[in-house]
This record gives sequence, structure tokens and C-alpha cells, in this order.
Amino acid sequence: MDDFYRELIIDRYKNPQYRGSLNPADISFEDENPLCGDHIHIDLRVDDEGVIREALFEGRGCAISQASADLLMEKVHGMHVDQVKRLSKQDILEMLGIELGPVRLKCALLSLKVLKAGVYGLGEATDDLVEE
Amino acid sequence: MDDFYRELIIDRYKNPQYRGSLNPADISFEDENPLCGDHIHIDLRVDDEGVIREALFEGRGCAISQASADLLMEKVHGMHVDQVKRLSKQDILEMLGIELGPVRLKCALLSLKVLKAGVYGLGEATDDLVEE
Amino acid sequence: MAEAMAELHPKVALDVYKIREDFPVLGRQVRPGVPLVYLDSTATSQKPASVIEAMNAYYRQHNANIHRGIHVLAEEATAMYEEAREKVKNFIGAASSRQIIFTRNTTEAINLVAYSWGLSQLRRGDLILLTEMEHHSNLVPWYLLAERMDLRVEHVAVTAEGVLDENDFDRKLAMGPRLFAFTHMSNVVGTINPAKTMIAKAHQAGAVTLLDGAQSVPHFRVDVQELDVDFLAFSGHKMCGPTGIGVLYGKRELLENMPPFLGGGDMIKKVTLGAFKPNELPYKFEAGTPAIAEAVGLGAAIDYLNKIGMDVICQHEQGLVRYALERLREVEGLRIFGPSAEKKGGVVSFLVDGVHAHDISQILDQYGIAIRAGHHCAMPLHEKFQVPATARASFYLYTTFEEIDRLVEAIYRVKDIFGV
Amino acid sequence: MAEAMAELHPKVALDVYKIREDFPVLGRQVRPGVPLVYLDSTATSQKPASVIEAMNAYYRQHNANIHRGIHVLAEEATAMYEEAREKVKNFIGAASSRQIIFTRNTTEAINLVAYSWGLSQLRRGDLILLTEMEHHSNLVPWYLLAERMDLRVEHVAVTAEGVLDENDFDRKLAMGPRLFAFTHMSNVVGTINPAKTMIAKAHQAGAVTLLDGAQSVPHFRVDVQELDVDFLAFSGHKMCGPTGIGVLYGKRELLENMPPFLGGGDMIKKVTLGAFKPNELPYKFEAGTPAIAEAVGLGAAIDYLNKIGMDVICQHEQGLVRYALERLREVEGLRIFGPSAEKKGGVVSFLVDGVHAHDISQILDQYGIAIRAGHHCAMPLHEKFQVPATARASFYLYTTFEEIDRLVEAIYRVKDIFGV
Ligand SMILES: Cc1ncc(COP(=O)(O)O)c(C=O)c1O
Ligand SMILES: Cc1ncc(COP(=O)(O)O)c(C=O)c1O
Repeated sequence: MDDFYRELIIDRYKNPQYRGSLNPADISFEDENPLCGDHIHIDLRVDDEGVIREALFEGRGCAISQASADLLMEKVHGMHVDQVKRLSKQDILEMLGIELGPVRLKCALLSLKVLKAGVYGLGEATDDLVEE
Repeated sequence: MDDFYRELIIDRYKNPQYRGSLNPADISFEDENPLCGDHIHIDLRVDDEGVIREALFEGRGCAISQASADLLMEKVHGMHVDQVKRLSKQDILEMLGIELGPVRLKCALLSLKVLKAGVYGLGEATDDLVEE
Repeated sequence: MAEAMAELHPKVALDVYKIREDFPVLGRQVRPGVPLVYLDSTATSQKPASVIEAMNAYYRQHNANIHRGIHVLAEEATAMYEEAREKVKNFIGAASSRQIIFTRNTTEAINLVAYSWGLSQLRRGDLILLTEMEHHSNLVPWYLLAERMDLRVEHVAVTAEGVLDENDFDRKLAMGPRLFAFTHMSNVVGTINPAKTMIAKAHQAGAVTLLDGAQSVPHFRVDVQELDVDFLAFSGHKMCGPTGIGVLYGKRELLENMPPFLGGGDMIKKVTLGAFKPNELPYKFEAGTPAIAEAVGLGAAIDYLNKIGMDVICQHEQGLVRYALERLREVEGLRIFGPSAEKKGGVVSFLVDGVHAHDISQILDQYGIAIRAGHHCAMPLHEKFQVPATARASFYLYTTFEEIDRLVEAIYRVKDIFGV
Repeated sequence: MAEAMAELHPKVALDVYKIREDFPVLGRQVRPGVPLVYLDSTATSQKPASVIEAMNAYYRQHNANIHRGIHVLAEEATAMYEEAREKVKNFIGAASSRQIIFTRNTTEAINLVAYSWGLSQLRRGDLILLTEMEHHSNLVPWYLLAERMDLRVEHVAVTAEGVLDENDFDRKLAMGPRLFAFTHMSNVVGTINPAKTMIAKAHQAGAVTLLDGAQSVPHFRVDVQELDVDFLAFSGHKMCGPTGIGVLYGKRELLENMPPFLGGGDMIKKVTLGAFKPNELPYKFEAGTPAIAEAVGLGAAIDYLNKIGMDVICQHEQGLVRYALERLREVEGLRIFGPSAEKKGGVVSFLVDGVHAHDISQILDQYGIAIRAGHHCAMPLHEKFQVPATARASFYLYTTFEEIDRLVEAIYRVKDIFGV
């Protein structure tokens, strides 16, 4: 079971590396999972080529949602926004290195949902963004 | 099974003894079972003592409903209306000499329901009149 | 009889005797020495052991409330429930499982549309078009709505043969109905309506369409995208599934724009004091703890039907109804309601001159034969035929040709007893 | 532990180990070597074999559609369905089985009242009084109705302790609500509200009362005539019964005067083209083929509960909750929501400082312990407590004191893992 709450997750939850906000930011978006109150806000700086130069998040919620956001911010540094659009559920699961039931999946995918909604410039984040 | 459709019932269905109408009648009432279209109309002549002197029915429907009505008219001839008010489901079943499931019970009890609603002077016949 | 059968129905590919072994109740004697002849599948179908077992397994190993739990049981139960939805989606050819809403039965599915779509989309004076052959479940919800909203209601006429009157349909479509709700197959006379053509016509006339699939989905392949139907309603219990579960399918855009019907747990995203935000499809329409075990059972029923094959089932029933009509036509004084075999499914309604339907059914029951007698929840159609009640024998994949022979023999006994 | 237990709860008369043998799922290992510790009965209860078997017997021997059939199966199925209604009637002390309406669940029962009684009896500007501790199922139906009819809604405040604020109740009753709908027992903090007194007060203020019995009827004796309540709603699946069945009880006069809710088969006496006449109670409110097997299962659940005895069950749970509170209070950094044991039923909601409820539940699951984490369909109450989610352990007749020990041990593991 300690497999599950791998040290990585607990560590990133307790000592996040990419917590913070950007002002001004090129892209900002936020959403919450009303089921459990998980909340994620994301700020991005994107250069003229469309490459993400800075990515920070603020949020509250469970270890999975917060660690997932922190790891995702790390991952997208230096990524092109078009690459971000192609990120999937699978990428997040690999990043976390764990298996998750449907409820926890929502926690894990919240930050990706917020990120994609921001990058696509949508008015609202929907589950379809991160479903297969 | 011929127990069930005892000759009595088929006979009274095909050759009713108390079919007809009274004009004038002291008490008239009618009702139907919408489930199957069974319909019974009853006319009674009642003397000053409250004794039923004549009882006739008109109707259409299944053998059980019609035979039951015919037998009931026979039974109440000479009965006091107060006795009629005390007639129950059990009396009808004994009169018919058969056992009946819930649907057929409604057929068998329609004439009693109509009779009692008439004798009580009710506006509407309800199942409560013939339920235990 | 077996030879005559084979001759009459050379294409029958279904091993009915093997299938019967799957249905525990079919081994029953209703009285000592009197085996059950179940000819009442239109009212409700029997259930194969696999369906009963699927629900047992759910209760014995996985039972939990769904959607919000983070424990093994809750995750398993949720997966089983959603897998059932997926099976339903595939069974009727829907584009997405978000379009599959679980209800209690056909009746609730139609009421959902009446309350949610109807109350929000219709306006005073709008016309709803129904038909004279509808089950009460596809009449009363609209009458209730019409009363509440002051709508007009028209009915496509049924001919003496028991099919919809095409000219009358055209005439009534020309009146510009907002909704055309009709049955795919009559539960009284078995008529199968040409749904695809009728839906296309109704769409041309600007109507939204609702198909009552209570009798079609269990008996032949129904593909919502091929039909292009807007709403489809059906019941699990008529298709080898359990009681307590039904389905509403709807086109995505319609469903998205409809307000919630029942309020409560699961159908919301968020609730604050005095306000709420509805959930996404299909959950928006599934308030409270759903019929979880029953969904699982319905999924198992779909697996079972798929294993046999809907086309094979349909063919078997076609054979049965052809044979039944042929045998019943021999009986003097027996009146059959409804069209000839090629226009209908496995349902035969009839009357014997001089005998009430109730009496037929009662005497048949003495021989173990279960049929229905009454108005079959279609009083307007019976009014049309000017009879208060009919006797109805109906068939399914487990019905044998011998059972039809038994039916006919018993009808002769009815005639004897009544001397007609 | 066993001695401590006996000391703490000398009156416990229920043989929980024997009872556990009646529940197949309780023998399950959720992972190899990890037995299930099911502490989620507030979400849904587990089912004894007798309930599962009663439904099996129905499907394997009697299955038929009810009320209109004249054959053995139909008569048996009808009798079984109506017998279940009779059992429900006796279980809650109703005067007549006509007052027992079968629904899918508590949620549908409440919606039925909102649509039928609400739409017909309330007028624009009327006040509905709820409480801050309601389940969404007793909030959203009223919010939907309020929106449709332009009603006002007020909520009786909950104190920091998690009980209803009496003064606020009096204040809000003085505003003259037409309806007071409230829960008998909170599904989050377990608070048991003094229903009888509150109903009497509400009646004095002229309000009709609806009691959400989803958590009370399964756990202690509820007598509708003693309470003098106008409507009572509850679910089968929380009281050892199957999914897909719930109950609405109502006072006869109220039910008689209410218009139909869902339209369709069975709820009518007569249908002609364009019009219908509703059936008598309770059928007026049961449209379409009901959840027959599920009613039979609920009947078997009531038999089971009666056999054990509701008072014994209640006492057992009282013992469990006292013990659980005691043990949990030992845990540093653990916050318990809700009142002390004598004011509540077998539900404990809590949080561990620095750990989200989801994470608690996930780690507990690794030890086979099934609890709920989230808002438990009571977001407004969580808003009041200013937490987005809580972890909830809940008990029933099959819960052991050892299971509570396991819960506490696993919570210590959570603290280890999170270093709190
Ligand atoms: C207090 C309360 N009310 C209502 C409900 C809703 O019950 P159901 O989902 O069975 O309709 C629940 C169940 O979670 C509950 O605990
Ligand atoms: C054509 C048709 N529509 C609707 C229904 C109603 O189905 P349910 O009672 O399952 O809601 C039936 C079932 O008798 C039917 O045959």
C-alpha cells in the first residue's frame, strides 16, 4: 500500500516545487472538483513560439490532486502548447506511477483538465477534455 | 377444472333467472369494472318494513360477474336491507362455491358492490364496500 | 406437428429446447401434473438463470453505493453499473453511453420526457400527436401534460385491420405537431410500425419523435441512429432482465438542453443553500441511489440476448406467430384482432364468440396456460375494436410450437364448456 | 478488547457473529488476505442471504406481471407484491396499506410529494422550511419546485455541535411555512432529530410535514401514527433490502387529494382518447410495471429486521457509536463532527489534520476498510462546517467492535504515512 502513497506523492504534496502564481500570466484557468472540494488554479507564461516558459499552480485538496498538479507543472515546462493538447489520462497515470479508481482519477486529472481548458481557451472545463 | 366452471355458473350465465328491470324501482344502482368492461345495473323494490320484494339486474361481462349477479338477486329476495349491508365477500364465495384469484374476485363482487352502494344510498361504489 | 412446423418454418435456427433450460421457471408445474405454458411475455418476460445469477453475484460479492466511493466495493459496483450502461448503448446502437439514462421502466422514461422536455419546450396550444394504438404509458403522461399546459392532443387513427392509417398520419402531421410519440410495436395486436419512415416524415413536419420501444427492443434489432429517433423508451423486465429498470435514450443535444426532472443526490454537481448546479449527462437525470443490481441484471440480459442473436429470436417469433395464426384460424367462432403475420410480432389477441376474455383466460389457466385477458393497458384501442377486453397470447425466444398446439386444444375445451 | 466492550455495553443482546453469517459479502476478502471491513452502511447496507433468496425464488418460480393477470403466476406475483406492501405498512405502523406507495428510493418519494402535492397545493410566495443538515435529496426537489413556482425557502440552522438550532426552528416556524421537510437522522453527523416534537410544533404552525426516514427507518423503530407525520420517505437498499425500491407513506386524506404524478399503466381506472380517470390508492401513484422482485426483497428484509428486533439493532449501534467515539477521541489531530453519542445513530464523520478525506479513505481501503469520503450528498452542511469533505464510518447490525479497532489502527497508519 505504501506503493500507492508513494513517497513521490506524499513528498510533492507536502513540499510542492511549482506552487505559486504569475502576474501577469499569458494563460490562467481554474476549476474545482465539487465532489471533494479539490481546487486548482494554473498560470502559464507562453513565448511567441507557443512554448511554455513558466507554469505554476495554486490549489487545495487531496494529496493526489495536489501532487499531480505539481508534477504536471514540472512536465509542461518547455513543452509546446500543441503537445499539451495531446496529453492524456495515460500520461498522468504514468507520471504518478500508480493505478487509480474512478473517484481518485478525477482528483488526478483535475490539473490536466484545467491546463487543457486554459490552453484551448475554453469557457468551461469539461470531463471530455481528459476522457479517452 | 370443471369444478371451477361449475354447471351452476355456466347455467346461470346462459340462462339467468333474475335478468330484467323494474320501473319504477325503489333503489337503482349501476357500476362497471373498467378492467374488463363488466357492467351491472340493479333495480330493487323494497317494502315499508325494508324488506326486498323484487330484485332484478341487467349487465354484460364474464360468466362469473353475470352468474354472481343472478345468484345474488335470488339470494336477496325477501331479505331486509340491513341484512344486505352485512353481506360480505365470503357470502358471495359461498354462494358461488368456488375459489377465486384477485382479478376474478372483482368480477364476482361487482354485483355486491353495486347492491350495497344502492342500499347505502352512496354516490359512488368503492372497493371498500366489499373488502374485509 | 413437429414436421408441419419444420415445413412451415424452414429457417428456424434457434434451439428452443436448449434455451428453455436456461429459464428456471419454465420447468415449473403450476399445479401437480400441470406444466406451465407461459404465453404472457408481452406483459413481462421470464428471466434466464444468468440474469438472476448476475444479480446474486452483485449482492453476494460487490454490493455498494456507486459513484462517490473510494473503496474496492464501491469501485466494483460503479464499474458494473457503468458497464451495463455501455452494454445498453451498444445494444441499441447509440453514439455515447451518456445518452443512456436508467429509469424504472418504459413508463418512467416517457414521463421523464413529458416533464423535462415537455414542460420546458412546449407552449400553450402546441400539438402532441399520438396514435390510437398506444399503451396507456404513452398516452396518460401526455394527457397529464396537456391538461397542465393547455396543449392539444391528436391521435393517428388505427384501421379495422389494426394498423396505423397512413392518410390520417399525413393529415395529422400537416397540423404541425411539436411531438410525435408512438409505439414501435403494439402490445395488443402486435403490429410493427414502420418507424424509420414515420420518424423521417415526422421530422420533415418539424416534430420531435419519441418511440415506445417496450415491445420492439426485446424482440428485434433496434438501432437508434439508423432510425434517427429523438427519444427511445423501453423496459428491462420485458427483455429477460429484472423488474425495476428501464431506459431512456435521447439525442445528445436534446438531453443537454433539458432541465432536470427528479432532484436529489447524484444529479447535481454542486448544492449551496437554496441553489444547485446540475450534473453532466446521464447523471443529471438519475437522482438518488439508482437500481444498481437491476442495471447489472439488464446488462446480463443483453449479453444473453446477444449470445442467442436478435435476428434469430425475431425469426423464431415470426415462425411462431405465423403458426399460431394458422392454427387459430381453424377455430370456428374465434375472432383474431390485428394484421397478418408479416406485419406483426409474436402477439395474438383474440376472442371466442359468446365467451368473455376473462373466462377464456381462467379456463386456460386450468391447463397451465398463462395468457392475459383484459384491455392490456390499451383501452382506446379496445374501444376502437368495440370490445371491452381481449384474450392475448404472446411469445418469446423460449416459446415452442407445441405450446401453441396446447393453446389451441384448450380453446376447444373453452368452447365445449360454454357450449359455443 | 472484548472485555472492555462487554463492560461498556452490558445490554448488547445481539449475536453479531451469528448475524454476520447471514451476509454473504461479509465473508469477502477485498484483496488476497485482506478481509472486508464494511463501514459504509449509511450509503447502502449489505443484504442477508434471505433477501437475495426471496428475489431468486420470485424469479425462479413466480415471475409475472401483476394486478391484471388471471393465471397462477400472475396471481402469485400479485399476492407477493401486495404482501410486501402489508409488511411495510406494519413495519412503520401505518393505518392502511393503501398509504404505502412503492417508489425507486427516498429521492423519488420526496420528488413525488414535490411534484404532486407541491405543484397542486402551493402558491407563489409560499414558504418551504428545510434544514441545513438535509441530504441533497431533501433539498434539490424543493429548490426545483421553488424555482418553478416562485416559492421561498428557508433552512433551520445547524449549530456547531451539529444539531438543529431550536430557537432558529421556532423563529422560522413563526414565518408560517406551508411545508416543513426534514431528516429524521443526519447521514453525515448521525444526529437524531426529535421528530415527534418537531412535527407537533410544525403542525401547530400550520405546516404539512415530510420526514426523510432514509437513515432512521433502517436503524430504529419509526411509527408514523405515533409521530403523526404527514409524509415519510425511505429506501429499501439502506435497510437490508435491494436497490430499486423505496417507499412513500402519506396520510390518507393528503394522498387522496393529490393529483397523479407519473402517468401510465396501472395508475388509471379508465382511459379514453384524450382523458383518463385515476385509480384508487396506492395504485394512483404507481405507474407502469413496478419493481416487483424488489418489493418482495424489501418484504424479506423487513422480516429479517423484525426477527432480530429493531430495538436490539438500535442498542447494538448505540454501543458501537459510543465505543467508536471513545476510541477516535484518543487519536491526536483527529476532529470529530457531530454531537455526542446519546444524540446520534451509528455514524461518525471525522477528519485528520493535514490529510484530505479522500486520502484517508484511500489508505483505509488498502486495509480492506470501506468508509466514505466526500460531502455525502450534504454540501450545505459541509459548507457550514467549512470543510469540503469529511471521512465517514457508519455501522449496522453486522458491525463488530473489532472492526472499529481496525479502523482506529488504520487511522494511525494514515498519520504515519502523512507524517502528521
Ligand atoms: C438522509 C438521507 N436522505 C436521503 C437519501 C437518499 O436516498 P436514496 O439515494 O436511496 O434516494 C439518503 C441516502 O444517502 C440519506 O442518507
Ligand atoms: C407498448 C408498451 N408500452 C409501454 C409499456 C409499459 O411498460 P412498463 O410497464 O414496463 O413501464 C408496455 C408494457 O406493457 C407496452 O407493451
